[in-house]
Amino acid sequence: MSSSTNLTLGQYFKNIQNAALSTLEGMAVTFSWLFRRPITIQWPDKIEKPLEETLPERTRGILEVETRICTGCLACQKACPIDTISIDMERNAETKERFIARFDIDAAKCMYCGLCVDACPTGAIRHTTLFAYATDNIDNLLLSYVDKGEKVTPFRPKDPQPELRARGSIGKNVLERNLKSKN
Amino acid sequence: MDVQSQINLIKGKFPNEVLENFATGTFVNAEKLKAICQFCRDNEELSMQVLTCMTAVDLGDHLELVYHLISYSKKHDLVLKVTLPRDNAVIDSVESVWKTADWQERECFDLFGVNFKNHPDLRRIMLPDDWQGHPLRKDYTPPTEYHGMSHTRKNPLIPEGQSATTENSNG
Amino acid sequence: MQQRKIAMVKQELKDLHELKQLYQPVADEMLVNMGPQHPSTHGVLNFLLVTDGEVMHKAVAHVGYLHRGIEKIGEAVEYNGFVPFTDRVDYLAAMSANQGFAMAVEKLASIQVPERAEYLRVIATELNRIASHLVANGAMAMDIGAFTPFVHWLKEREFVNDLMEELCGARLTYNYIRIGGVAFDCGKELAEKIVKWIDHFEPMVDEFDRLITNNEIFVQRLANVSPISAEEAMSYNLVGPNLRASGVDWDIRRDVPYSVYSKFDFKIPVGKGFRGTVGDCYDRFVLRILEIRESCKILRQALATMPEGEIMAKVPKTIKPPKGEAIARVESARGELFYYVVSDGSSKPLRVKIRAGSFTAMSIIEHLSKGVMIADLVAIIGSLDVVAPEVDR
Amino acid sequence: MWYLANYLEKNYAVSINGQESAWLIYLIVAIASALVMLGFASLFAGLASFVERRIAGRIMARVGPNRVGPQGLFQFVADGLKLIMKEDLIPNGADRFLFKIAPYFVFAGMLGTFVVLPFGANIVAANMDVGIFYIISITALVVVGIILGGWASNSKWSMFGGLRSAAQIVSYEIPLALSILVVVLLSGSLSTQGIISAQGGLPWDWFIFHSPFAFIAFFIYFVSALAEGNRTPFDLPEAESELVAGYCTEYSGFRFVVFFFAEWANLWIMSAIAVICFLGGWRVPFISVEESTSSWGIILLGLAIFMVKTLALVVVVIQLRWTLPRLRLDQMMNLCWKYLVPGSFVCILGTMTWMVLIDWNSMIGLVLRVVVFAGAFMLLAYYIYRIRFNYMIDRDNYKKMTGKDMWYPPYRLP
Repeated sequence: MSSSTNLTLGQYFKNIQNAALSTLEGMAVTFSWLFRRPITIQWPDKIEKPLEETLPERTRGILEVETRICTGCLACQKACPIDTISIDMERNAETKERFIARFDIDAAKCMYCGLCVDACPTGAIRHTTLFAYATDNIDNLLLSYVDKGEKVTPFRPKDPQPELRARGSIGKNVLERNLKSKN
Repeated sequence: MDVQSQINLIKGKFPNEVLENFATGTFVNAEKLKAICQFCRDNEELSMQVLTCMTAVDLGDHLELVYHLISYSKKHDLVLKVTLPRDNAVIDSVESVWKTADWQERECFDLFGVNFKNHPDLRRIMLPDDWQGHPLRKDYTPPTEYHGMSHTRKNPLIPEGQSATTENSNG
Repeated sequence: MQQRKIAMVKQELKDLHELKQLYQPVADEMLVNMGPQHPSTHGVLNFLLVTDGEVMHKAVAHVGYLHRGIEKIGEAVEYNGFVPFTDRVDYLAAMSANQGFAMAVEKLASIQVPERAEYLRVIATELNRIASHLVANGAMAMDIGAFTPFVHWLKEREFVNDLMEELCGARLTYNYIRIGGVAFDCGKELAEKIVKWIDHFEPMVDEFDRLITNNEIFVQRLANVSPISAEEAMSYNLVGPNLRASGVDWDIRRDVPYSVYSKFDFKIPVGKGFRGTVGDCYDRFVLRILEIRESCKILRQALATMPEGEIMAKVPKTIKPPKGEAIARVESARGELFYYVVSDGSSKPLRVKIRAGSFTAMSIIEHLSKGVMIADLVAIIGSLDVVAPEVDR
Repeated sequence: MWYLANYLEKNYAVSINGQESAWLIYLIVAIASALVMLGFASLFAGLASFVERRIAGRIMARVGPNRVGPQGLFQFVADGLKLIMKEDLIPNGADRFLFKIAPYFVFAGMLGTFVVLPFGANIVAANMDVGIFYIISITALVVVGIILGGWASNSKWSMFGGLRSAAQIVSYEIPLALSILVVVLLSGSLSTQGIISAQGGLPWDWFIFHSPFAFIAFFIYFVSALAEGNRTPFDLPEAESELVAGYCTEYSGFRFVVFFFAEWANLWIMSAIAVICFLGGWRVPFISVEESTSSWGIILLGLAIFMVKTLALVVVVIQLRWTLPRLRLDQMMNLCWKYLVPGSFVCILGTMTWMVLIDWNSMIGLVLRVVVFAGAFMLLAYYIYRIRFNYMIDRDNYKKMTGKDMWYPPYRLP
């Protein structure tokens, strides 16, 4: 089938033979795929365990803050290249002790690079394996891990290690609360 | 063939064009750049077949054009630099020497405002044709809207009380 | 009246003949807008085709739809913070983009990367190169009309994405390489998983050869289509598989050795005109498949001989390299990725210049598109593996 | 259907207010058979679209539609309803009248061929004695429809698609007609029933194994039928990757349904004609032509055999679509004029000399036919061996890598 005009007779039949053989070969390959296992994961309903549990341990989903072991050192806020985390530390005038008044992460702006998780000394801020959180209103993606008016005393490494909540649970609660309240 | 002997070779052919040099290459007079590039490519010992990258750097008071040349057969490379004034930076196009300069110079014109004489088709490559200003210059202030379409969003991280919207300058 | 009609007919015949050879715009040309919303322009690119029927006289390219100003961001973000942005320069081969920038800054700040970190970087880059070549060849086969190879190559790429997710946490924009080393370590069982995948993958590459590479229709569609000579390739500064397909034997991993590539033995495939002239679309396609095989070889050697040890050098929190400039060349999937970083001593670079392979590959399309049919333009774009984010940065 | 008409006329020849009522019965039966054909065609087109997407899914290691109805059987109903509810807009600047009627040319061309396609011994809408000639001529209507569609939608891409299909279908009619001419030579009659009754039930009695030339003629017919139906590797008119969607770029809503209805129904036509001409239609082995219309059981058996052969060919056509890439315009024309047309001339000459030298029923004729059949069988065996070879390579590696074994036969739906 070569379109060049000077086509020798041998080349002519060679083309036919090539075409026939390679088509047969191709058909054999595609027919053999009919007997192989399809690899589609039929998320979200036809899978045994929800996908969050099966993802590998280092997967970088949305960010989550375990405020019990957060020392309020603002390392994550400085490490983030695009200022996605903003923390307000307030000082109680008389008792001279600081507390965290606001800890917001803008999940819509976060690019999941993981630099904040590297910078955190105690591992308070960490990635969950949550990935499916599409919303119709972008403000729902503002995750605030310290409620309005709540005063969180920063954790000092000398204190006894409090028992930590499971990874992924905090993020999921905040997301659900956002979805219910904002829209 | 190391950088110093390459510079001497060029100095031999263009005695007063080669200005002071630095570790990986040399500064060159702006008017003679095209001739030097032609020489670098055609000379057998140098045989710089490829212009890897041609870009500009804004050093505050003046612009600096940087030409990275490399030769695949001889496995050596050279850097030519040219200093240009900030306001009307004009230089000859080396498109006739290496065809790749066509698009690289168009990008340099688009982002830095350097004008290239007898370039076949000098128009903006990255930005829309009616864009004001050249973004990569240090004194460039990014506009907050284009044809009436604003491209800044109220930063939710700042509670209502404090300052108003901030541009997404580096977002 | 009669003479004028005969003269017109004679003129018509001459035009037709002339059109095919000299492409004089005698016939009335038609302006067709191909893109930016077109199924086979691999991202957001736009071609203004000046065609007469199916045969094109010129294809003027309009780019810039995906221009995010990454180089301007480079001047506003610290060194460590800019690494995730280099992922976004070419999200199909993000690892080599990371490595390029990291090497440039390490040269500037003269940081010595530990041995094991270099091995991990080579493993991650080669896995990424295989995944990128799979997408490149798959998209090209789909443009020619064969849909099945595209889906199967993406299936293999899914396995690579899963491995990368275990290694560095993300499937596409990894941010795995830090300045001075690597973010995570590769455990024993992950290394075995990679080797098991390669054992499964190599026979599959032969199977795709039988399905599509040797298919006569595929060969006829690609052989002798827009061959690029070595001088043209060098003058337009084509890099990577596009350059080697034109017969120029130049590969950064071997000719400008960086990282630990000098420790592995692997061949650099060069275009030999497998089923047509040297440097045609078919050569570029086959070259990518040969490179996939070479990358598998490198991966096996790297995984076998990886030494124990540190994965990150001692690097201060915010890196402040001394005043000066540095360049870094990396062999990405789309050819030589060139970084030029100028620092003024502060914690933010003064200038970051990234010269990517697709940018120059895109500039040659206008030159190649004379007298080519639309179906072939689609094949040329696919064979040059042009990806929009890299062109526009 | 005409046997039905004669049967009705003899028993219930009631005269309505005096005139002879035969034409009324013919009219009613004709409308009834037309509706049956339309019903069958639409049902087959819908199911073929569903089956094709399932087979395509399994070829590409994915699943295919399995959510609408049991195992996704009602997918085509869902698609049809969706497209009918969609607004079928007409682009401005389009030639409104031509734009509207284009799909119905294609539809008429497609449904017209169903009139002559037999399903059983005497189950045929109209047993014309120029059946095959009628089929070849009516498919030309399809090309008119596509060109109209391409031209009227006032968009450059669809114009490309329309002109490409004009070149393709018109030039592939010639090898199609010539390869069928071979069959007409062998059977001596143009009517579809005549051709089938000239063949025998056993495989070596079919026309395809009559001589190596007839064997080649079958492949020439098959390739040009692919081109007639715009199937890969000839789907240039609606080449997704180049022309966005070719001639039906601007169509949406119900008109789009009609275009795609014709394409999938064409699958049946293409394979049915191949089975009629080359693969011995509804002939039941070891039963002569006279007995085959004796009892309903044999007729239904003939119908079943015809269905099985046609569906096998339909599966082959579907599989071809997901294996081969697409031809370029000049290569497609090149293939037609430099390979298929001379090839079909050679086949006609070869068959004629073969028929003159060797009589059909003579011993040598039978032996040679069995030899050709054996050759074809060897080819099939080689094909199955290659399939098994491809499967075996990856079985152990896959098991080692994923822990699950790879065997997942097509009848086991995920």
